[in-house]
Amino acid sequence: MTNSNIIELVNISKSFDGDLVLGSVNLSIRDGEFITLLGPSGCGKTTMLRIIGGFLFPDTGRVMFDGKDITRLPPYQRQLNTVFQKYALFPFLNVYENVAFGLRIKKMPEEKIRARVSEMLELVNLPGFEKRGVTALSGGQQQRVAIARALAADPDVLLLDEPLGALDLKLRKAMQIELKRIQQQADITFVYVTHDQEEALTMSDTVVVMNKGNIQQIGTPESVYNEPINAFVADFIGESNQLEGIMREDYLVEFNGRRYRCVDRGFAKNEPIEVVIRPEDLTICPPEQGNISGIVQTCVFMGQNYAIEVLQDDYLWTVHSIYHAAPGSPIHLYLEPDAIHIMKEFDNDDAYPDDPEEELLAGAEEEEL
Amino acid sequence: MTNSNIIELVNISKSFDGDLVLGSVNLSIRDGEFITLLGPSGCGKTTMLRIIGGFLFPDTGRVMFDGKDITRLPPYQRQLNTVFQKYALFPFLNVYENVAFGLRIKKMPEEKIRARVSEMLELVNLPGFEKRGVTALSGGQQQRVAIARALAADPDVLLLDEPLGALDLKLRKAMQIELKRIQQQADITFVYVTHDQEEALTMSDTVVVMNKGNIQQIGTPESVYNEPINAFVADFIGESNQLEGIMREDYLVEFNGRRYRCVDRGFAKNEPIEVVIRPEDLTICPPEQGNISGIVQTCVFMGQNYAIEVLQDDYLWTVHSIYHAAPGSPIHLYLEPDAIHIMKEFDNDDAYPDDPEEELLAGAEEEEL
Amino acid sequence: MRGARKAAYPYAVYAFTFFTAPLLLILFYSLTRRGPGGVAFTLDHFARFFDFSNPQYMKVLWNSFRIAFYATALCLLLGFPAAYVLANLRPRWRNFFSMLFILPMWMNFLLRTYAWMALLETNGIVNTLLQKIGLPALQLMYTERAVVLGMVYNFLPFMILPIYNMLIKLDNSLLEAADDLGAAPWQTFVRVTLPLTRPAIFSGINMVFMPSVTTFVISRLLGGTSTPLIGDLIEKQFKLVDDKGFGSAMAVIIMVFILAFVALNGRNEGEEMVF
Amino acid sequence: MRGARKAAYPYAVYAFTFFTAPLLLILFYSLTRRGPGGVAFTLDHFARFFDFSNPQYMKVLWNSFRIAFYATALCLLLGFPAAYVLANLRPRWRNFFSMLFILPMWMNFLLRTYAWMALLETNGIVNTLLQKIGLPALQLMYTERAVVLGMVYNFLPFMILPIYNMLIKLDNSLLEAADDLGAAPWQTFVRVTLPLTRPAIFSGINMVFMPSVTTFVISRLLGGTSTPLIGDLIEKQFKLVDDKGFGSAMAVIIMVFILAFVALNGRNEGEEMVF
Repeated sequence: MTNSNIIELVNISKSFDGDLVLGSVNLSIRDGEFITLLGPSGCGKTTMLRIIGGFLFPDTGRVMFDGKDITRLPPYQRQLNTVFQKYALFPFLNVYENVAFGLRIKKMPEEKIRARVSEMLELVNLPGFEKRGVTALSGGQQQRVAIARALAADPDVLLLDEPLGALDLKLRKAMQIELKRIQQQADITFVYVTHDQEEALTMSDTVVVMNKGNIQQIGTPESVYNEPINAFVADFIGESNQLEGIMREDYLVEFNGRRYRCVDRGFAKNEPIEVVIRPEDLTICPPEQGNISGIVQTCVFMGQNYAIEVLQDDYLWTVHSIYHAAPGSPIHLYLEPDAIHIMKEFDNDDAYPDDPEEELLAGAEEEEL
Repeated sequence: MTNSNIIELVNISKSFDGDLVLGSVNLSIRDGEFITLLGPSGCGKTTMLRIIGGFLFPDTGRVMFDGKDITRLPPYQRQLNTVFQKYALFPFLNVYENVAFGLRIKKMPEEKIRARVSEMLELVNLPGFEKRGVTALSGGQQQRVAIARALAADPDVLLLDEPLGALDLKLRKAMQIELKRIQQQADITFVYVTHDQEEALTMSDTVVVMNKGNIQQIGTPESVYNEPINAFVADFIGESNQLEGIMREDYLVEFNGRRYRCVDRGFAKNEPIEVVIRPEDLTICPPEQGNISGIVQTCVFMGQNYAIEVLQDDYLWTVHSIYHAAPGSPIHLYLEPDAIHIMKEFDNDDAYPDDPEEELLAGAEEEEL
Repeated sequence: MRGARKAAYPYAVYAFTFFTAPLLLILFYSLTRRGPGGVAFTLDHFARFFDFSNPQYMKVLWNSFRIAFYATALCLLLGFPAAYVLANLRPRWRNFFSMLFILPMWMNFLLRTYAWMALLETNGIVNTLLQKIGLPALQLMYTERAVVLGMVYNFLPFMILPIYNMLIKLDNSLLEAADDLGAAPWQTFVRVTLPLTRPAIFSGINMVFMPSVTTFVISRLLGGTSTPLIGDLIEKQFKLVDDKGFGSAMAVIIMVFILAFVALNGRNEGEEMVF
Repeated sequence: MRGARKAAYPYAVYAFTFFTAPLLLILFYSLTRRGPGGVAFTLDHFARFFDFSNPQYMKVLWNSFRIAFYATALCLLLGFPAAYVLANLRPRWRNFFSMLFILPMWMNFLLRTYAWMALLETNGIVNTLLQKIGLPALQLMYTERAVVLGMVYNFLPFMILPIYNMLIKLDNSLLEAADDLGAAPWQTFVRVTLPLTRPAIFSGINMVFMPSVTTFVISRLLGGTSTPLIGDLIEKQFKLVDDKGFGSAMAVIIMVFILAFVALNGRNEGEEMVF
C-alpha cells in the first residue's frame, strides 16, 4: 500500500428520477489498499461503485484515475475490473474461456493466455478446473472464477459488489480470508461494497460508512468501531446503547439521571449530547465497584458470550458478557470513562431507521438501475 | 413449554435418486418449544422439515403428531403450517386476502376472519397493511405477512424454512428478536431450519445439529456450544482450535508436546483423543501465569474483539481477545482446565468438509426436489 | 451497446416500413374512392357496411364473432386440460408430446384442413366407420359445426402453448403454500393455479379468437356456403368483385373490433403479456 | 394436484386424438392404394416422387427449399435488427411498436397477402410511383422475388418474436461484464449478445422455414405459375386431381425433411427451446 491516490472522486452526485442517490461525495482511494463501502441497502454504495466502474455517469463531479479524468470513459476503456454480485459468468463458455475472455479481447497470444489462466486459477484455488462448465459450479466456485476473470487482465483496481452475498455463512467466512489473501498476493487495490459490518471490519484497511447518499465516516476498522462519529455509525457498526445526556462540564457527563466521569471536553456547559456505549464495555462487577446497577431482564446465549438486558430505572441496557446472569436478579456493572462515547445531538434523519425495510425497498429499486 | 411431545420422528429415512439424504433419524419435539435444525447446506435439514410438513413422504419410518401417525397425510390435513423460504405469498391477493386464505378455506364467517386478520397483523407489527399488494412490500414485510398467514389458522406447530435467509444482516437480527417474541406470544411450537449458527444459538430452546443426513447432537444452545459432542459440531458452531492429543491419565492430557490439567476422565491410558479449544477461552496474561506461549502472527480487528493468530511450535492458535497484540511479538496465554474439551478421535467423514462447496452443491440439488 | 444499436436502426426501420405499408394501404383504400377526378376521400364504404336498413354485412360480422366465440370456448375447454397434463408430465414425455402438438403447426394449415376434410366428407372415414357399425351417415361437412371444428383444430396449439409455458414456470411453492393452508387439491387449483395462469389464458383467447374471426379458408372449405364469414366477404371484394375500397373498409372494421377486444382482454392481464 | 390432474386427463386425451388423427390419416393414405380388392399397402406413391429418371417432383422440392432458404435468410437479416431495436426501446415505445408488429398477424394472412399484391401489381402503388418519377414499370408480381417477399412479409414476426423475447430477458450484467473486460460495443455484441440469443435465432429459423417450405397460397398468388412449390403440388393432388395417396406421400416426405431440419437445428440449441 502506498500513499499515492489511485482513484479520486470529486463532488460526485447522482439522481435517479429526481431522487438524489449520491449527494456531492468526495473520496480518495490509495493505491493498494482494501477499501470497503459499507452501509444499509439504498445508501448509495452500489451507485458509487458503478460510477467508478463506468456503468453509470455521475450528474456532477469528476472521477480521477491515476490523475487523469475518466468521468466519461466507458467501462471497456478503464483500467479496472469488476466482480459482479451475481458473478455474471458467461454461461456458454467454460471456466478457461471465461477467464480468458478479457485476454482474447486484448489479442494476447494463445500460449500467454494459457499461462495467465492457469496462474489465475492457481491464485483462486481452482487449478484444473479449466474444462468445467461454469453453470455446473457451486456458488463459491463461480465466485472464484469471477475473481480470476476480473484479475486476469491485470487491472490496477478491482471493484467488488457484495460478492459474498449469495453464499452460506461458513463459506462466506472462508471466502473473506481468501479474498484478503488474494488482494495481498496480487497487490492491487480492492474497492469492496457490502452491507455486512463484520465483513467490512475483518477485511478492510479503510472503511467508508455511508448512509442516504452521504459518507458518514472514513477510517480504519478500529476507528469507525471505537470512535463512531455519530449515532448512525455507532448503531450500524455493532450494537450499542444510545442515551440522551447533558454535558455538565469538561470530563463530566450526565445521563439516565446520574453523572459519570468521561474523557471528552470542549462542549458548552449543560449542552445536550448523545451518549453511545458498546455492550461489551459494560463489565459485570461486585456491587461496591459498579457505577450502574439494575435488574436482569433477559439473558440470551450468543455463543462467545451472553446478551444480557438490564433495566436501570427506565433505560434498558444491553450488556455482552461471558458470564451468565439470572433474569430477575440484581446486577452491577462497571463503565470505564473512556468507554463513554459522546457526540453532538444527532440529526434523527441520519440515524439507522426504525423500519429498516424502507431502506431495503429503496435498495431494491437502486439495484435495477 | 410442556414436557409432552407434540411431534415424534421415528426412524425416518429418505433417498433421492439413490442418494441417502436422511438416514434413520429419530427426533422428539416438545409442545411449545423453539427447536432449530442446524447444519450446512445438504445436511438434510430442509428434507426433514418437508417431511414434517407433508410435502415429502419418508421412505421408512413414521411421523407422529400428538400421538397419531400422520406419515401419509397430505399437508392440507395436518395441524401445522409452514413459512416458506421465499415467502410464497400469493401475488394476486392483497395482504388481507393472503392472511385470510386459510380461513376462507375453513369457511370461517367474514366478521371472524376480519377480526383474526387484524389480530395477526397486529402480532407481526403490520397493522393497517390490509389493503396493500404483497409484491409492493419489502422483504421483511413480506416475511411478516407470511408468518401472519401461517399463524392465522392457529396451528399447533409452525415450520420455518430459513425464513430470514433473504434479508439484510441488520434486519435479520431485528427479525430474530421479533420471531422469538411472536413464538412466545402465540405460545406455539416453532421448528426452525437454518445454516446460521448465531441465529440458532440466540433463538432456540433446543438446537439439533445435523450433518450428512444424521443428527450429530441435540441440546440447549449452551450445551452444543460448550460441550460439543464431536469435532464437526465444535467446528460448525463457532470457531475452534482443534488438536490431536493423548490422554495420559485421568485429568491429564497431552497435546502439542505439552501436558495440561483437564476435567475429563474415563479414557484409557495413553488413548489418542481430539482436543477442542474455543478461541475466546485463551486469555492473554503475564508470562509467569501463562501455560501457552508463542509469537503473534496476525491480529485482525473484528469489532467486539481481535482475532489473533499465535504460532506455538508448528500449531497456529486462534485467539479472541479484546486486546490488540502486535504481530511479531511474543505472547503468553492462559488456558483453564475446564476450557479443554476432549472427545474421542472423530471419524473424519463427519467433520465439516474442507471444501464446503461440495456440500453447497448437494444442497442446491436438494432444494429442487 | 450504443454502437450496435445504431447499426441496427436502418434494418429495423426497413422491417418496420415493409411491415406497416400494407396496413396503411388498406386504410387508404378504405377511405378513398377512384372517381373521374382521380382519388377522393369518402366514408361511403363504411356507410355501406353499417347500413341499418339492410344489415346483411353486420349480420355476417355477427356470425363471424359468434362462431369465433364457439371455437375459442372449445379451444379453452380442450386446451387448458391438455396444457395442464402436458406440464405435469415428466420432462422427457413432456418434450415428446409437446412436439406432437407443435408438429402439425409447421405443416401449412390448408394442408391440415384438407386432411381434416378427408375425415368428415360424406364418404370420408368417420361416415365409413359409422356405416360399418350400422349407423346412418351424418352430414358432417358444410355445416357450421364443421367450421367450428376446423377452427379448433387449426388454432388449438395457440391456446395450449401460452398456457403450457405459464404452467411449467409456475412457482411450486405457491401451490405448496395453498396445500399447507388447508386447501384440498381442487381448491388449490381454483384458488391458486387458475389465478396464476390468467394472463396465459387471456393470451390464448386472443391468439385463437383473432384468426378465427378473420379466417375465410376454413369456412369456405368446411362450411361451403352455409355460413359466410366476414373473411369470405373481404376476400370476395379483393378477388372477385375487385372492390378494394369496400374490402379494405371491412378489413379496417374488423381490425378495430379486434383491437377493442384485445384492449379489453389486456386490461385484465396487466403487465404479463405472455406471447 | 393429483385430483386435478386426473380430471384433466380425458380432455387431454381428446385434444390429443383430435390433433393427431389427421396426421395418422395422411400417413395411412400415403402408404395405401384403393384397388379392386379394397385397400392395399403400397410404396408406389413414394417411388413416384423419387423417380430419378423424371426428377420433376424432386426439382420442385429443391425449389421449395431454396426459396424458403432465401426467405429465412432475409427474415433473419431484417428480423434480428428489428428485434434488437425493439428490445432496446423504452418500455412504453417497446409495447407500442411490438403491437404494430403483432397486429397484422391477427389479420388473416391471405388478406395480408392481398394487400401486399395491391402494392406490387403491374398497375399497383409501387409501379405508379415509379412511373410518376419517370422510371419504367417493373414486373414485380409473378416472379420468384415476389414469392420470397411475400414469405418474408408473412413470416417475419415469427423471426422477430422469439429473438425479441430472448433479448428483453437478457441478463444485463453479462453485457456489463464484457464491457468491463475491455470489449467494445461491437465485440460485446458478437461475443456475448449473439451467443446468448442463439437458441432464439434457431427457434426463429424453424418458425420461418417450416411454413415457407409448405406454403402454397403465397406462391400461387404472388408467383403465379413461375415457380410451383411443393405445397402447390400437394394441394393440386387433394383438390384437383383427387389423388390423396400421392398428395399424402408428398406431405409425409416434407414432414420428414422438416423434422430432420428441426432435429439438426435443435441439436445446437440444447435445452432452451424458446417457443
